[in-house]
Amino acid sequence: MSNVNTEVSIAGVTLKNPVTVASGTFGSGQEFSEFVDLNKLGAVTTKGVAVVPWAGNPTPRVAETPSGMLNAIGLQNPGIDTFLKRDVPFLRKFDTKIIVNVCGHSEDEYVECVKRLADADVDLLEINISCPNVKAGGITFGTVPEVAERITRRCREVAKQPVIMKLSPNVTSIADMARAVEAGGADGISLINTITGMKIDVNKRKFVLANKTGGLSGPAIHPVAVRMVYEAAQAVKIPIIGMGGIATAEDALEMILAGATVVSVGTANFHDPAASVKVADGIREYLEQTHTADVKELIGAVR
Amino acid sequence: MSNVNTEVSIAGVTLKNPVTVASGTFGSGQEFSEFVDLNKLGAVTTKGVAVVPWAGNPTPRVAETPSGMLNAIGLQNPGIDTFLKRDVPFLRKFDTKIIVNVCGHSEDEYVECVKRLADADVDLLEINISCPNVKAGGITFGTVPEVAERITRRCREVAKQPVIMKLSPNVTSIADMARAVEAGGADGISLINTITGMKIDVNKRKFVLANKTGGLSGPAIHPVAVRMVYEAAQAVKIPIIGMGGIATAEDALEMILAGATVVSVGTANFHDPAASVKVADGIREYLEQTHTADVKELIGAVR
Amino acid sequence: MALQARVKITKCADLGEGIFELVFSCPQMAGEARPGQFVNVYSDDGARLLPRPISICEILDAGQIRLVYRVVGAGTKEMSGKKPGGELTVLGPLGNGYPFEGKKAVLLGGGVGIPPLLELEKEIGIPAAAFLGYRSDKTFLLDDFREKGPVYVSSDDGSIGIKGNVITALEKAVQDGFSLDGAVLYACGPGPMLKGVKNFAQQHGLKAYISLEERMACGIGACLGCVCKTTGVDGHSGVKNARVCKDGPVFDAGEVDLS
Amino acid sequence: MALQARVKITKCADLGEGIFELVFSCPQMAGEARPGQFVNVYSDDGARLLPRPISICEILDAGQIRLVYRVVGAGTKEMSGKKPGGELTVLGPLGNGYPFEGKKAVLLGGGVGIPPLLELEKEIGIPAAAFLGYRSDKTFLLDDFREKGPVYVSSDDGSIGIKGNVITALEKAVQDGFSLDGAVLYACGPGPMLKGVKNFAQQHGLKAYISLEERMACGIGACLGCVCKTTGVDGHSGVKNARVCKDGPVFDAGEVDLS
Ligand SMILES: Cc1cc2nc3c(=O)[nH]c(=O)nc-3n(C[C@H](O)[C@H](O)[C@H](O)COP(=O)(O)OP(=O)(O)OC[C@H]3O[C@@H](n4cnc5c(N)ncnc54)[C@H](O)[C@@H]3O)c2cc1C
Ligand SMILES: Cc1cc2nc3c(=O)[nH]c(=O)nc-3n(C[C@H](O)[C@H](O)[C@H](O)COP(=O)(O)OP(=O)(O)OC[C@H]3O[C@@H](n4cnc5c(N)ncnc54)[C@H](O)[C@@H]3O)c2cc1C
Ligand SMILES: Cc1cc2nc3c(=O)[nH]c(=O)nc-3n(C[C@H](O)[C@H](O)[C@H](O)COP(=O)(O)O)c2cc1C
Ligand SMILES: Cc1cc2nc3c(=O)[nH]c(=O)nc-3n(C[C@H](O)[C@H](O)[C@H](O)COP(=O)(O)O)c2cc1C
Ligand code: FES
Ligand code: FES
Repeated sequence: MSNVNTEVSIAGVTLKNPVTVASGTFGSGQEFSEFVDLNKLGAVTTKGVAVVPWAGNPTPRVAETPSGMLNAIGLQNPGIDTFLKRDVPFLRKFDTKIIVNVCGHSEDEYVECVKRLADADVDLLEINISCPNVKAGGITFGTVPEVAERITRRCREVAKQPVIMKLSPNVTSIADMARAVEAGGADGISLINTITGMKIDVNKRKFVLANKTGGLSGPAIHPVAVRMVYEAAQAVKIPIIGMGGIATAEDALEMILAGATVVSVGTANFHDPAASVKVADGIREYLEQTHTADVKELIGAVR
Repeated sequence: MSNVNTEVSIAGVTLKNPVTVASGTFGSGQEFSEFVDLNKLGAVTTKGVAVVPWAGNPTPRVAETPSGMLNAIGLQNPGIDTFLKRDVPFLRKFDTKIIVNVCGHSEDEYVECVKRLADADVDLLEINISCPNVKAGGITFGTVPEVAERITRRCREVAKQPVIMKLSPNVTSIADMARAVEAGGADGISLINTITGMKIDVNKRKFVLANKTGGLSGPAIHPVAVRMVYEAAQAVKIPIIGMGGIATAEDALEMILAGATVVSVGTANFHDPAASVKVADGIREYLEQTHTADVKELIGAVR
Repeated sequence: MALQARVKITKCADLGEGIFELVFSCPQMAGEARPGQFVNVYSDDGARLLPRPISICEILDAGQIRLVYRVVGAGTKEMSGKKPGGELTVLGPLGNGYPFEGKKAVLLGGGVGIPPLLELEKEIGIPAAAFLGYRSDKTFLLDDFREKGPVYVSSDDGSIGIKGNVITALEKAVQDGFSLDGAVLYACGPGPMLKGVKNFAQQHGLKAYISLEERMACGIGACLGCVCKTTGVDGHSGVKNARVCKDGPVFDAGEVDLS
Repeated sequence: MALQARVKITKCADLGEGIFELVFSCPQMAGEARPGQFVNVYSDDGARLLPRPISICEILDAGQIRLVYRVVGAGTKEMSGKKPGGELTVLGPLGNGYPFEGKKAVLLGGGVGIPPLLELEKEIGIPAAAFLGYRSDKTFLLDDFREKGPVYVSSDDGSIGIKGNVITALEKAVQDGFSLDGAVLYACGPGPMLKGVKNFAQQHGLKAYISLEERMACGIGACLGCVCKTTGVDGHSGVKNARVCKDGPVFDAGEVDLS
């Protein structure tokens, strides 16, 4: 252990380092615990969970694209009961924070799920209002500022843990969305979720994904994610969890310099199951090599 | 020559094949004519031109990203006078259609430029209301439906050639933008322009591009482009020029199956100067191999 | 415990008609591998992120694993260009593998579903009847199976063996007196063939283990990309979805919904 | 006429301290190449699309081109892993090259700006004074230049030659009696050094040709990614911007604005 400080604090919760994993790319940590020491992560962010089990979309659900992938899992999840019984106790065995990603088909479902988590031993809630695959009344919650603000307020009212709102990149102005959830009382912002994309099999003349569209993730979208983190950081005062295409410590540092307090490793986990811990290690090395005493000096340092 | 038909028709103009090049990636054809036979392209689309010369942005103007690149050229161009004197006569020596890409700092500048082109010997106008690097009054023209509709109408009134409106992908609803320009009288739509991105040099702790942000292009964005072409095709009746990350005939065919009548090869030209003609040749081969008599059968065939 | 490793390639061969073989050395992986499991193969091209799942065809001496695969796209094309002495990034062993019930085994393999049955027959230890379906008389692995037990060949175009698929061949064999008494079916192959196996097993009251294919991202059960429909609610998912990569790829045919 | 080609690599060498050499064969390209021109080298990794511009260091017998480069990032790292017999995609020759005025030539090269001056000295045909600036005593190409004419070495840390850069060495030589009469300066190196060369030339009333660097996308003058500021309105652009890849990389120092 060297004398650089990698601790960061988000909405009053202190993480030993600024690295977590992106929801949905790491299950609830169990499967990945075979490949990485979960104690080495600042936090584990779990797969989106809803009040009742969701079956998700038909397969094929994933497709490869240049330096990226499309997914249309459709938020399959076993529901909050199983989650609380099985996943929370598993994660609590490790010295890492727990960020629970929450999804819902309606505003009431979000609120219900947040309530069910009130007494759970988890550290932060990440409210996914940005999944491009599940819609209610024709819109995606996360693309209309007023709706996003309202959901934020309603979740905030019933939540016992800090509430991080996860934003969709499929909007004209990410700054407007960031300001909306800040106005609604969000304790932080997560971004970006996936960018909606599509792939067609020209030989079969069919969509590759059963759902037609899917969410684009991976290194391909990293420049867009860095830009949006930067724009959001200029627009609001609340802290940011930055994600989108982070595969290396350098990618993560870009995000931090753009304004993120915490970074999430997502699709990269599929290419290298140890990617998250390698990113955390690499950030420490960078601090040492550049004689930077504290990672907090880097947050938003490029303007 | 085989007996498949590769001709397509857009806004009354017939192209010998559905392949053109993306504005700004091919100059005005002169430099590339050393590497490809321009007679083999359905059309050449020229670099954005304005009523007066523009100096563009400071350098660095380009940066590499995973399977893509960022550019912030800032629409440097020699102005319409030089364009008409030098570039149009050069291109007219070839048996290919000419699509002129038009840009402006204000609505009046667009209209002025379109007027100056009225008597020019060119086939189609592509109005770029989507460049993410140049703004007027704080907005990008191409992200507000009302503004886009108005520019379309004003250009349409003075244009002697069919008017194709080029849309920005940096919007919440591409369908709304497509409908807006259709309502304004557009003869066609081009999409997508680049997605705004950013890259930071973590060693120098500086933006890589002098302009901070730049437009992301290349294979990385292809899935987003295919999705937007599909959504636009479902929303409007006017024909579509599809672009974004096309590097192979397969990529182009995806775009056509999603609803594009014509496709443009952009960033791929930088990796292989002969990419555009290879795409055109590959489409013909696909038609032959799949016993498809006419490329028009493929337009929007996947739904 | 699965592991991801950069391994040395010890053998590469072109088996003809787009089928290739690749052997690599990784004693730890080979030591844990079981028949019916697979490995994820990763591209060295930064533009291709997702793994290519390939079944373990054989576990060889000195900690080597043999893969036999068809070139279908860019990833398998890249693999086929590798040379002995070169390197490959692999993750494995993955999945559950075939359960062996100590009964009479009937192996049913179609196309690139044939490879995993080879290690299965080796580990069963007693000769099993192998029904192998090819596209044409361009066969592969045929001699490997013939060394071990009786082989029934079929081909789509009839150019070798019975014209039809492995089910056609199995039905014909049964007509000709092949006994299914106490048999368990072990199958791997394309979707339609597996449906045929499931139906056949039901009709004859037999147990059948089938190995499924699905598009994968993680390969380790975390992303829920690769699910298949199950007849009952699955313990992990809480819905009727099992993960092909983790709960499978081998399933009791009665427990999956192939419709 | 430039061309893009997949060429055979004939030699690779590690010159030490991160500097590498690569020789490839392409008679057509070599036949047209002139000193000061460059080639675009493309990655074989699908995730890296843009070219790496590398100056032509030497045009060798049998249609070969020699490149000498420093490993700075992923692209040059990949190049350095290539082996003789392997292949490389290159586009060239690109750019204008050094004009040769038949006068006394003084060559000024800093770091990886040194390589293109070698072919220039060869083509000038008469010995030219070469001022070569290195980071330290880890030099490269020094013997190649010494074979051809007088060499003045400088290094940033003073571990070899004069401590300082090529301008320091040039000034020192002038003090020591080196005559600049009728001399034309040919320079290639980092930005600050080129500014120094421009100033020096102005002060001494000399003509100087300097080779610039800029980030490139097309390399052939079409994308306007690589412009430099010019003192007058440029004929092609209609604004005060010349294209480094097409109008350059070599410019009359008086015509570019290095501020
Ligand atoms: C458990 C399992 C075991 C397998 N074992 C073998 C084997 O032993 N031999 C063999 O030849 N093939 C096997 N396959 C199929 C093999 O995975 C694909 O042929 C291969 O992934 C194609 O990759 P590509 O890059 O060449 O094709 P592309 O079509 O370019 O691949 C694009 C993407 O689709 C995925 N993909 C394409 N086809 C399939 C497929 N059939 N199944 C799953 N993913 C696919 C690829 O992994 C990649 O992510 C197996 C598949 C699974 C799921
Ligand atoms: C006309 C010209 C001639 C050159 N000749 C030589 C030479 O003879 N020897 C030599 O060692 N270097 C030379 N360079 C610099 C060389 O192009 C870069 O070092 C190289 O592109 C770095 O690529 P990379 O992938 O290793 O680095 P990365 O930093 O990973 O490259 C990322 C991107 O930035 C570009 N880039 C990075 N550094 C430079 C640079 N200095 N100039 C232009 N683009 C850059 C790359 O081409 C690539 O697109 C020359 C540059 C120019 C413009
Ligand atoms: C397979 C997969 C499943 C995902 N599931 C969720 C989810 O349940 N909830 C959520 O908020 N985001 C989900 N995401 C989005 C990621 O958390 C992340 O925002 C996005 O993938 C961008 O990061 P990356 O490029 O590093 O993957 C999922 C992404 C992938 C690839
Ligand atoms: C260097 C560069 C310059 C561009 N200049 C213009 C332009 O002048 N006008 C315009 O409408 N689009 C311009 N574009 C956008 C392209 O025409 C195209 O819409 C975009 O790059 C997506 O296609 P691609 O991924 O195939 O490059 C430019 C793109 C690049 C990379
Ligand atoms: S591939 Fe991720 S769960 Fe199976
Ligand atoms: S790199 Fe495109 S103009 Fe120079």
